[in-house]
Amino acid sequence: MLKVEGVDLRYGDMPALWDVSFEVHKGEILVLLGANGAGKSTIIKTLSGILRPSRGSITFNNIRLDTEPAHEVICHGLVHVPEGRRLFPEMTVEENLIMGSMAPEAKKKREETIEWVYSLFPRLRERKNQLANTLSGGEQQMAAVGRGLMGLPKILMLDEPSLGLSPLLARDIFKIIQLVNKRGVTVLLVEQNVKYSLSICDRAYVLENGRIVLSGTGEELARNEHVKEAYLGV
Amino acid sequence: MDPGVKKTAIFALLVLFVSAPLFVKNDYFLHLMILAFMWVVIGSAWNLLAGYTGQVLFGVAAFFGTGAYTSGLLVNHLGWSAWWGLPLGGVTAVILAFPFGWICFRLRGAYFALATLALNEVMRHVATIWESLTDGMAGIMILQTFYAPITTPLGILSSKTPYYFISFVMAALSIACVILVTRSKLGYYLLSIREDQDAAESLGINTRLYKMISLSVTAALSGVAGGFFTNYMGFIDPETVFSLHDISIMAILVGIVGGVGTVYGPAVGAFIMVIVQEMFRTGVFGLLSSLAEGTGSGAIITLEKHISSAHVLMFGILVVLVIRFMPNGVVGDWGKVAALVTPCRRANMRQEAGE
Amino acid sequence: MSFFKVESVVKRFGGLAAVDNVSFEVEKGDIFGLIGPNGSGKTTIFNLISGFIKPDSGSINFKGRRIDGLKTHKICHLGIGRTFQVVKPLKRMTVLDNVMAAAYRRANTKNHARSIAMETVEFCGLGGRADHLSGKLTLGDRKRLEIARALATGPELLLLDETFAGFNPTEVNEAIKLVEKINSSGVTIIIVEHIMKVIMSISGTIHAINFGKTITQGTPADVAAHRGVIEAYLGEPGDAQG
Amino acid sequence: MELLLQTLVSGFLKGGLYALIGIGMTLIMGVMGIINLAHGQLMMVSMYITYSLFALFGVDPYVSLAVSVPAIFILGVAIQKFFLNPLMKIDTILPENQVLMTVGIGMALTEIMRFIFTSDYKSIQTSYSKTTLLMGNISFSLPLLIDFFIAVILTGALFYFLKHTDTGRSIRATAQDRDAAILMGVNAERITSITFGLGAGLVAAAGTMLMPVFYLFPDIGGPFTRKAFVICILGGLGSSVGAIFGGITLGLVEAFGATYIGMEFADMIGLIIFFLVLLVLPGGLKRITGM
Repeated sequence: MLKVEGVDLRYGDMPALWDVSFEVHKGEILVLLGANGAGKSTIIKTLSGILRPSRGSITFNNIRLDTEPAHEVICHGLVHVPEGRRLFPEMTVEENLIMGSMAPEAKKKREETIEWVYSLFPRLRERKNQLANTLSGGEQQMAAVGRGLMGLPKILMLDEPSLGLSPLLARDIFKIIQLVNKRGVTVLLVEQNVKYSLSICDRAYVLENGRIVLSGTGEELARNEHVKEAYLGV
Repeated sequence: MDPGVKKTAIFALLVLFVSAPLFVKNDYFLHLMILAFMWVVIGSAWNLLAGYTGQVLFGVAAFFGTGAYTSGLLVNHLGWSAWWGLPLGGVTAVILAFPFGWICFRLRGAYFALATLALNEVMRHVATIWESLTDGMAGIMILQTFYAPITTPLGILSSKTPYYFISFVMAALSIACVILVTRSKLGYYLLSIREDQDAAESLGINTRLYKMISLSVTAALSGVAGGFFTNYMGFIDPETVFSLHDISIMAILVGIVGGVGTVYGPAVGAFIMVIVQEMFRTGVFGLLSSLAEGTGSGAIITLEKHISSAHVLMFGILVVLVIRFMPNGVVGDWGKVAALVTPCRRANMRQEAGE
Repeated sequence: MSFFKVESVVKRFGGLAAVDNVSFEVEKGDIFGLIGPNGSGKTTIFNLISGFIKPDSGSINFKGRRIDGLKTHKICHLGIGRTFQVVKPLKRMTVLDNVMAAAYRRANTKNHARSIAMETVEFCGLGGRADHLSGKLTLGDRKRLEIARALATGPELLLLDETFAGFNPTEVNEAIKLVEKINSSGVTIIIVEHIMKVIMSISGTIHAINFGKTITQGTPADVAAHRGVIEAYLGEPGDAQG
Repeated sequence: MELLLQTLVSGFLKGGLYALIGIGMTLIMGVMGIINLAHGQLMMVSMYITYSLFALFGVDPYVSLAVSVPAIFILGVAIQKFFLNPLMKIDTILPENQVLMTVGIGMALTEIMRFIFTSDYKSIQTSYSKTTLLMGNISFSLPLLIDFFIAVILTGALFYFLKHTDTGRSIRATAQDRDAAILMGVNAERITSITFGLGAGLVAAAGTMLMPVFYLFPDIGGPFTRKAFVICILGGLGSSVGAIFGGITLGLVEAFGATYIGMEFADMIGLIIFFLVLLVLPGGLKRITGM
C-alpha cells in the first residue's frame, strides 16, 4: 500500500536517515521503534511531506508522494498526528476538528465524520466549545486523534500518542487506536512505550541512528534479545 | 585570499589613500572620499552591533545625530571648538546608548530593532521641538576650520585635505577597532551571543553586559562620525543628521551591501554606496545632462530631471534587491559576485560543484 | 553540608506542575542519574538548576550557596556547566571557536583560551575536526561539542541532558567512556537519560521522576526493580486484546 | 466638561479607523510573525488611488473603496509572494531580513508616489467634508461618523470570515501553528499571501475613508506605520480583538494629547507610548484585558 524505498535525508548538512526502506500493508498496525533521535519522527515527517528526502522514493498506491507539496499529502489519505498533539491552542475543539477536514474529500463528509468522531470520543462532544489549550492532556490527545480522523485517513500516522499521559490514559489511547484500526484504517505508530506498542502491533521496524536494523512481527521483536536489552532495559 | 597577498593589498591601499591628496586636487573627488571614509566609520559601527552581535540596529542616526549636535551645541552655547565634538560626541552618544540599551536589550530580534527605530524618531523630534537648545528646524551653522586652500611645502592643497586625513584616520581606526574586537575575548563573546543567546548564557557569558558593551562601541563610533560631520559640513539640522533614510537606512545598506559580519564589508559597502548615491544625485556624474543636451532626447531630459530626486527610491529598491539576491553582501557573497562578473570563474565553480 | 542539594522544588507552568516538590542531594564525585519518560520534567529540572527559569518554591544549593534565582551566567561562574538536549552549536563558528568562547571564562589571554580549548576538544575526541564549522557536524559530534563546551568552562558539576539520544550502540559505548573519563578527572555529573541501560551502567545513584514527581531514589538495581519505575517506563502491557 | 466630551468623541471616532489599521497589521503579524513596516505606505498608496479617482473622474471617496481595497489587496499579495516569501528559505546572519525588506518596500512605494504626484499636499473637498452633526454641544464630524460605522461593519465582516469560513479558519490555524496547519492540508504559502493581502486591504480601506477629512503627501506612510505598530503593541501582538482596543486607545490618547498638551507633541506622545508599552507591557493590553 505504502512503499518507502532507499530514502536518505539530511537536516542541512547533517544526515538523519540512511537508505530507509519499508512497506506498510493495508489494514495493519505498524510500529516504528528506536531511541530518541533515531529517526522515527523524521520518517513520519518525510512521509507527510514536511521534510524532503535527498534520495529514494515514497509511493502510495502507486502515486509518488515525495514530490508532492506537504499540504497535498493529506488529500491522498495519509494523515499525520504530530508529536505533542499540536492542536490549535486558541481554537475550540470543534474548530480544531473542522481544521482536520480541509482536504476536498474530507470536506464533503465533514458533518458525518464529526458525528462519528464525537461518538468515538463522547468527551470531545462535551468539550466542543472549549478552547483547545484548556483541555487536559488526555483530552488533548483525543482531540488530536479525532482531528486526524477528520481527514478520512487511509493511513493514520501517530507520533508518540502516549507522550506525557499516565499509564491509564495511555491505555485508553491505545484502545482507541486498535478500535480505529478495526474500522479499516491502517495505522503507522511511533512509540516509546515499547511493550505496549509491540503487544498491539502486527509488525514493527527498529531504527538506530537513522537506519532500519531489525524488523519482524510484534511477538518476534518482543522476544528479541537486542530489543530487550536496548529498549526494555532488561 | 592568501594572507600574504591580503597584507600587501591592504598596505598598498593605505599608501594610495595617504598619498592621494598630493596628486588629486579635485575638490569633488576629495569630497566623495571624505564621505566614503565617514561611512566606513558608521558602517563598521553598525556592523559591530548588527553583524557581530546579532542585534539589528534600525536607528543608528540616533547616535550619529547626537554626536553631530554635541559638536554644534558646544560651539553655539559654550563657544568651544567644534572639534571637541568628536570625542565628546562619542561620549554623549554612549550616554544616550546606556539607558536605552539597559532598558531595551530585554527585547529580542525585530522588537529591539524597532525600539532603535523609535529612538531615532524620538531624537529627531526632540531636536526639532527643543528650540531653545537646538534652534529646531533652523538647524545649527558653524564656521568651518578649513575653507580656503592651504599652502604647504608640498604645494597648495585643497581646503578639504585636512578633512580627508582626519576622516581617513577615523576610518582606519574604526576598522582597526573591529579587528581588535573580533580577535579578542569580546569578539568571541559577541559572536556567541549572535549565534545563540541561551547557549552563550550557559557558557558564563553575561549576555546583557556584553550587548551593552557592543552597543556602547557602536554608539561611540557613530557619535564621533556625527561630530566630524558637523565640522565638515558646517551645517546640521534635525532632518539631516537624524534622517531615517539618509543615515539609518544608508548605514544598513552600507553594511548589507558590503557584507554583514565581515571586517572589510562595511568599508567596501561605504565606497559602493557613496558612489551610487552620488550617481543618482548628480545624474550619473553629469553624464545624463550632457547626453540630454547633445541628443535633445525628451526621454533623457525627463530622466535627468527626475533622477536626482530619486535617490531614496533607489535606496528602497537597493534594499529589496540586495536582501533578495545578495543577502551576505559583496564580501560575504564574493563567490556569487565573482561568478556573475567573470564567466570563466563560473565554469570553475561549476566544476568544483561537480566534484 | 552537601555538595549539591535540591530541596522541595516546585515549578508550575500555568496550572500544570512541571516539577512538583522534587528533592535530592548529590555527593561530590558521584555520577547521579535522573531518569523518567519523555515529558516527565527532567529538562525542566536542568533549566531550574542552570537558572534559565526560577522555581516557584523550594531551594537549590551548591557548595553551601543558594543558587536558585541567580542568573544563568553567574551559575556557570560558580562552577556548574550544562549541555542542551536539543544541541545549540554556535553554527557560524568553528568547533575550536565554540569551545574557546567557553574557555575564556577562565582564561585571560587568547593563547590560554586556545590551549584550554584545544585540550578539551582533544579530550572529547573532536581533535580532527577543530576547524570545522560547528553547524556542519554530525549529530554525534554536535553532542560531543556540547560536552566539550560545557567542560571548557571548568565546571565542578556538569549537567548532561540526554547526551546519548540518537546514538547507535557503538557510539553509546564511546560516549559512556567519555562520561566516565570526565568523572574520573574530578567532575561531578548529573545525567538525564531516557535509555535505562546506559544510566544503569554508569550511575552511582539514580533518581526517578514522572509527571514532575519523585518516584524513587536509590542504587541502579533498586530503581530498576521498583514497580513504579517499571510502570512509568514501560507502560503496562495490559490486555492486548482490548 | 464639554471640551472633555468633545475630545472623547473625536478620539473615539478616529480610533475606529485606527482599529482597522491595527487589525490589518496584526493579521499579518500573526500569520507571518513579522512586523510589516510598509503598512502605512500601503495605506498611502490607497489614499493616492482615492485622490486620483476623485481628481480625474470625480468619484466619491466612499465609492472608490471598491477600487482601492481590491487594488491594495492584490499589491499586498504580490509583495508577499514575490518579495517576502522567497526570503524564508535564505539563511543569513540577520534574521530580521523580512522586516528590513518591508522597510525597503515602504521606501520604494513612497518615492514612486512622490515621482508621480510630487511632494505637494493633496486633499479632497467633498460636499460633506466639513459637515458636522450636533448633539447638544458636542459635534460629530459626518465623514468620521460614516468612517466609524464602515469600520465597525468591516471589522464585523472580518471576524465572521475568520470564524466561519474555511479560509478564515485556515488563517487562524496558520497563525497559531503553521506546521500543524500544513499537516491539515492547508497551503500555508497561499494563506500567507491572502493574509498579507487582507491586512493590506484593511489598511487601504482606512486610508480611503480618511481622505475626505485628511490631507495627503507621500511621507504620510511612515507615521501611520508607526501608529499601526503602537496599536498592535497596545493590543497585544497578533490579537485582532486587542487591535480594536489598541486603536481606540491610541485615538483617545492622541485626541487628549492634542487638546491638553499641544499639537506639536502629538507624535512625541505616540512614541512615548510606544516605548512605555514595549517595556512595561510586552504582551500589550491583552495582558490586562485577558482577551
